[in-house]
Amino acid sequence: MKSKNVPGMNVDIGGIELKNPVMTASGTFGYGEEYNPYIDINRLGAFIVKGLSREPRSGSPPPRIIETAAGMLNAVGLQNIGVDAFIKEKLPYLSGFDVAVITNIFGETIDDYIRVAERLNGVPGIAGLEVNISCPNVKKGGIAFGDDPETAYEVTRKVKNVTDLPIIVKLTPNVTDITRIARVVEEAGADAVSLINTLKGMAVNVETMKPYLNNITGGLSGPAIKPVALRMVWEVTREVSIPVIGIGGIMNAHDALEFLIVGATAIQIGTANFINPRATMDVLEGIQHYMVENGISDIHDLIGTLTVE
Amino acid sequence: MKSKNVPGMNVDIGGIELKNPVMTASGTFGYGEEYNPYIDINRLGAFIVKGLSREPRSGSPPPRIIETAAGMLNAVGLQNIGVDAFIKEKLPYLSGFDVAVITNIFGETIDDYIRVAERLNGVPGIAGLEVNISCPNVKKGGIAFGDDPETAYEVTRKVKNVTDLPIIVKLTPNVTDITRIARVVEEAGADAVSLINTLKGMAVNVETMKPYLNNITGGLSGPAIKPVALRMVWEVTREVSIPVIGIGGIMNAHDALEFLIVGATAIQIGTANFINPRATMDVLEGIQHYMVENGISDIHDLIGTLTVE
Amino acid sequence: MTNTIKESKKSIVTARIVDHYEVARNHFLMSLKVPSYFQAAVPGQFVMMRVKGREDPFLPRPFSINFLNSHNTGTIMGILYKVIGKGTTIFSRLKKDDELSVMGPLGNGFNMPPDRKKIALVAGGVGVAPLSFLAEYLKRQTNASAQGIEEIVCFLGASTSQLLLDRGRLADACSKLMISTDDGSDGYHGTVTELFQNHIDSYTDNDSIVFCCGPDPMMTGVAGIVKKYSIPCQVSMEERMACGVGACLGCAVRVKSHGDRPRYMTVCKDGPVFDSKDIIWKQA
Amino acid sequence: MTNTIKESKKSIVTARIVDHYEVARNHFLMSLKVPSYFQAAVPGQFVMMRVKGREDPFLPRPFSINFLNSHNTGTIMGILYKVIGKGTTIFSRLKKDDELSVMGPLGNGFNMPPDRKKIALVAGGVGVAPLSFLAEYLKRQTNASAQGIEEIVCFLGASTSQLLLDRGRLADACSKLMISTDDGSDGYHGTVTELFQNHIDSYTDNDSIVFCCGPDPMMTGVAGIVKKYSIPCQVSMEERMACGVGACLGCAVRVKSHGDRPRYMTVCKDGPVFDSKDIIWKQA
Ligand SMILES: Cc1cc2nc3c(=O)[nH]c(=O)nc-3n(C[C@H](O)[C@H](O)[C@H](O)COP(=O)(O)OP(=O)(O)OC[C@H]3O[C@@H](n4cnc5c(N)ncnc54)[C@H](O)[C@@H]3O)c2cc1C
Ligand SMILES: Cc1cc2nc3c(=O)[nH]c(=O)nc-3n(C[C@H](O)[C@H](O)[C@H](O)COP(=O)(O)OP(=O)(O)OC[C@H]3O[C@@H](n4cnc5c(N)ncnc54)[C@H](O)[C@@H]3O)c2cc1C
Ligand SMILES: Cc1cc2nc3c(=O)[nH]c(=O)nc-3n(C[C@H](O)[C@H](O)[C@H](O)COP(=O)(O)O)c2cc1C
Ligand SMILES: Cc1cc2nc3c(=O)[nH]c(=O)nc-3n(C[C@H](O)[C@H](O)[C@H](O)COP(=O)(O)O)c2cc1C
Ligand code: FES
Ligand code: FES
Repeated sequence: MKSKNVPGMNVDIGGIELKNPVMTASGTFGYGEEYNPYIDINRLGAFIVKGLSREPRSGSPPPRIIETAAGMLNAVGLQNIGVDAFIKEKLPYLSGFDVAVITNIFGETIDDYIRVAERLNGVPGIAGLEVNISCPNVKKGGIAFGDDPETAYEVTRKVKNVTDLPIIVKLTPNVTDITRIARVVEEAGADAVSLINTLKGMAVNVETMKPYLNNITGGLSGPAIKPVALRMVWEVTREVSIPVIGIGGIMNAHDALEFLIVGATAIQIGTANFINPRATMDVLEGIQHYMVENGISDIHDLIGTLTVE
Repeated sequence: MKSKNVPGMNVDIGGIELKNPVMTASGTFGYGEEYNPYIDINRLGAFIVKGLSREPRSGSPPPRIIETAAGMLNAVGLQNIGVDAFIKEKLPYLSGFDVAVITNIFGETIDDYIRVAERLNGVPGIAGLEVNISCPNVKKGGIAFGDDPETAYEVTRKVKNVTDLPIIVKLTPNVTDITRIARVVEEAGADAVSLINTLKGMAVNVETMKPYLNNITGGLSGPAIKPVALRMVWEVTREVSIPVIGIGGIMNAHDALEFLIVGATAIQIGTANFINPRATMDVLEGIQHYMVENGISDIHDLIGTLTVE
Repeated sequence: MTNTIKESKKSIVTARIVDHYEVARNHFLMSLKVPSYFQAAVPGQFVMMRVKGREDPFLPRPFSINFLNSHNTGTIMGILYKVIGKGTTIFSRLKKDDELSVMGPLGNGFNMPPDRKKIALVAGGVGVAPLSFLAEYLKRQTNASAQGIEEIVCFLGASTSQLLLDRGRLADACSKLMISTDDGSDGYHGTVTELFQNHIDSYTDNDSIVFCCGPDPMMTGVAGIVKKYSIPCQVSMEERMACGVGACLGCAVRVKSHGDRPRYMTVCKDGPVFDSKDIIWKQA
Repeated sequence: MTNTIKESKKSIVTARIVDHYEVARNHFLMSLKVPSYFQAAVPGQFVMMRVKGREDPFLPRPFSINFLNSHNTGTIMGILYKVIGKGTTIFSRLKKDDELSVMGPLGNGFNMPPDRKKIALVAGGVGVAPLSFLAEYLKRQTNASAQGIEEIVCFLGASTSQLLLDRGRLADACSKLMISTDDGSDGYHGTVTELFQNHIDSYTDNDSIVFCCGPDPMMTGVAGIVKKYSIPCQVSMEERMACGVGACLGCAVRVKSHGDRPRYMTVCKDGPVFDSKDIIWKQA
């Protein structure tokens, strides 16, 4: 492909400049080394790191995953090496690429979130924070931060206060009205929102009469959730003015285009990587191809073009 | 199969005696004539009628359905012939079968619900009401009755007050905490709850840049939603003491068994009928087979037997 | 007791492919071995098909019956289809002896009123599928009975000559075959709607009838023409389907109603064949 | 610029079936044509496989490499598998010339320390799959090099004699083949763990090594035995997988840790072959 024919793909996510709207979704792409043999990480719009917590976390006992119809459940339990080890051991590797590195963070208390955000502030090589508010709030009896508008507001506000980095708040779909949460986190200072995280689900082994996951329930991802994700992204883009990142069941360029058309400024690819390690590249090339075919020279002429009668 | 080997399959749903736990899901089985050529309706535990409103409703313009990964979206728009025509034209046919007929009802205002319930009260041949509270509440600006605990309480209470029939309240999954809604409808007098109704979703045609459904969004059903449905049924059975009916993506006996094991007293089969018109019979036979194989002589020894470590 | 009832019930059947090939670019003819009760099917009826043992695509796909042949070895059903998406792409890769799950015959076929002498078939693209079956059916009826059909003229249109499907069968079964192609590579250079319009004078409201199947704009056009001349016309409609039997109300088509409320019928159960004047045509 | 990098990247390959048959009830051997770089694979490595062009089942399935043969016509990889669920049932219906999407070779294989003279392979059921490959590999190494392997004994167990897989290959490659069956239809009447225990005196902590693959209880049993005698043992672990490369953290296996916090490793990236004493065995 000659440069002069390449359509404009740059997008700005609340101050983070991306060369294209294709990102990896947190927790599905390791820390970069795993898929480096398969794709050219330099071609990604952004790389979102596996969720980081203040201290390292072991995660849940196995079984952690089970396949479902057009999807999978996972209960990895947010296993991660912790923010310090990330900075020391993983970031140097990721910094070697020409890609925006966005760190996904989470905690069990608001204080946890603040500490991780503080620790990452000023660290060279980090372009932004994605704040995962789908985690159970230990202090509030396990109700997720993102379930409750007030808590969502508080965590966003407090993280925003301790960082100079743009913050993307990642929303949970397990709520009655996701637009409400999106509005409050916008108000609290979020520079962008990303959605959706996984839907809470379950599967049972009828031979053993036990849940398939050691954790009983897990997060549903993959094409099964795409219709729900797309609907929520569409709803949210109409209610907030910050950029929206679409996530959920994107397997190919066609799926990604649906999200862009309903109004997402960028998209993340999660579970698809497991099926096709080149999924991010295929999506990127497919979007470019579609734009060329349809004479769209800039991605902004595609975003939010849904026609409703 | 000899009678003496047939395991006990009777269940009691808040006063409605069923010969077995297999029901048809509202809106997926017409008024009985459509699938009568394919199955023996007498063998069903219960027949749930397409949602009825006070007045006939035309429904939404086409396109009304679109396939998705392991599921489908529908925006039929609750088309129905209205409660009066149902009683006159359809009920006599259904009454000819030896099956519990349960009428699913809905409205746009609480008054609508009350009127339909009143109209059905005392009509011979009806075993119970299923109250669909997933519908948008016109008076509350389109927020569904089932999204809001207070409204869910009110509609349940008021319907209960005007009918002598057992009432099953059918819950929407598009909420933050379905156990909360289940608890309030139990308090309001529901004799049972059924869940889940469809998840709200969307799909976009990237060629035309239009939503696939005329209604823009629609209800997601089929195997894609099963993990979410199962999780919600499991959560609700632990929080209420009235019977719970499991619905969502049940395609075969294996799926049905998962719902029974997590605690559902009965199950409904919806979208599966479209793929296999004999799905209800296959599920029934499969449950029986499983019980015989595992030496379970009564279905109650299967319900709620999930083992959690 | 229940068992005896069960046995007499309809069911989805497993149908083996006995022949399958590409008749024209992206168009395939699949021949399936079906139970003998399919012989009762009439032109315009359809079947719902899935690849046996495959869960994806999720929903079955509707196809008109293109022919039915009975030999002493069994009944063979033909499906003439165009590859347009996921389901038809998967079908197109199936080979002899692969199996499908087939539900049908479903819906209401074309209905030939006894007083009609002149028949026009108007077919666009793969819409010819039910009409070739109808032409042969009517010809057989004409030969067998005293029914007074005087002529069957088929107007067959396609984008280009290679895509004029079932040409031979139609030439045999009809009194006359009129061709149109959008690119002028054969017959009239233009749409089949225009071609039909050019011959409308041969038809009258009291002895003629039109049977039509093709893409939406073409059927809309034909419906507009016959309306002007009050010629009865039956059209085979398409809508996305799930159940195929009238249970899901998914395949709604808007029809004329007396009151204010819009009225919908189901393509699968009330159709797929409708009287063209009952339909509310989008652009008409 | 990006393009040159792209070309050198690994990818999922399309592999055509060149041979496929049922070796024993519910057990199949599939031979696939793979790119020549597969020749570098070592025993214990695995591949992730899906039927090409099928979206259901959703996730790829992991299988050990059972053999690799290089001819001048290309490289052939063997997969020996048991039908246990949806994915393997679908695989079992594939025919010659059908295609799979294959990712691999993945993971870390068995590792033969140079100082070991006596090798015991302990195989249960289809767990033999990587061990036949290993036996042949070690035999080739022994022949080729000066490595001091004195004997390779294979303990092969199955529920019944018909399910003693790869018997011929193992008899050829090993110094000795010891058989056990649960039903006593061949060899020792009992489990392969018991059989191995009965011969444990032949092995010592300073010259022996055990390579083991089979069902969980069997590996737990073997791990318990070798622990008692301090004999090094490598086991090939199984867990449900999604990515196969260490990205999803789904295939966790609990390993010993120094602190209080449990510690997990991934079967796909850190394994599938582990030192048996690093694993926290469920019943051990
Ligand atoms: C009663 C009836 C009879 C038919 N007979 C024939 C026939 O004989 N030969 C033939 O080639 N086709 C026929 N069709 C159309 C055929 O059903 C569709 O082409 C087919 O379902 C497309 O499946 P797909 O998976 O390849 O496409 P998809 O990937 O599902 O869809 C591709 C495109 O086709 C449209 N589409 C999908 N399903 C339908 C549908 N049921 N009706 C109309 N458009 C649809 C979608 O909106 C989309 O734009 C008939 C349709 C009906 C309703
Ligand atoms: C590294 C590795 C190498 C393997 N090598 C072989 C081999 O050479 N030959 C062989 O026959 N099998 C092998 N297996 C096991 C094989 O992957 C499973 O039998 C297969 O995935 C089952 O797929 P299914 O769709 O038929 O079963 P499913 O329907 O998916 O599952 C049926 C049952 O198998 C269990 N299961 C599913 N996936 C796995 C898995 N990945 N690991 C363990 N259990 C699972 C499920 O919990 C369920 O109880 C290997 C597994 C791993 C992890
Ligand atoms: C195995 C796995 C691990 C995940 N870990 C995280 C995580 O650490 N933090 C987070 O915000 N989301 C996590 N997610 C959610 C994904 O980032 C994404 O939001 C979700 O999977 C939906 O997208 P998909 O359908 O494309 O996978 C994880 C998902 C999977 C499947
Ligand atoms: C075409 C269609 C129409 C439906 N109509 C109704 C309805 O009228 N009332 C209602 O309560 N639920 C209705 N439902 C929801 C189903 O009863 C059921 O709750 C849902 O589809 C999930 O189950 P399933 O996955 O088995 O289909 C409808 C579902 C479908 C697919
Ligand atoms: S396809 Fe269900 S009503 Fe027509
Ligand atoms: S399968 Fe993903 S980490 Fe092992």
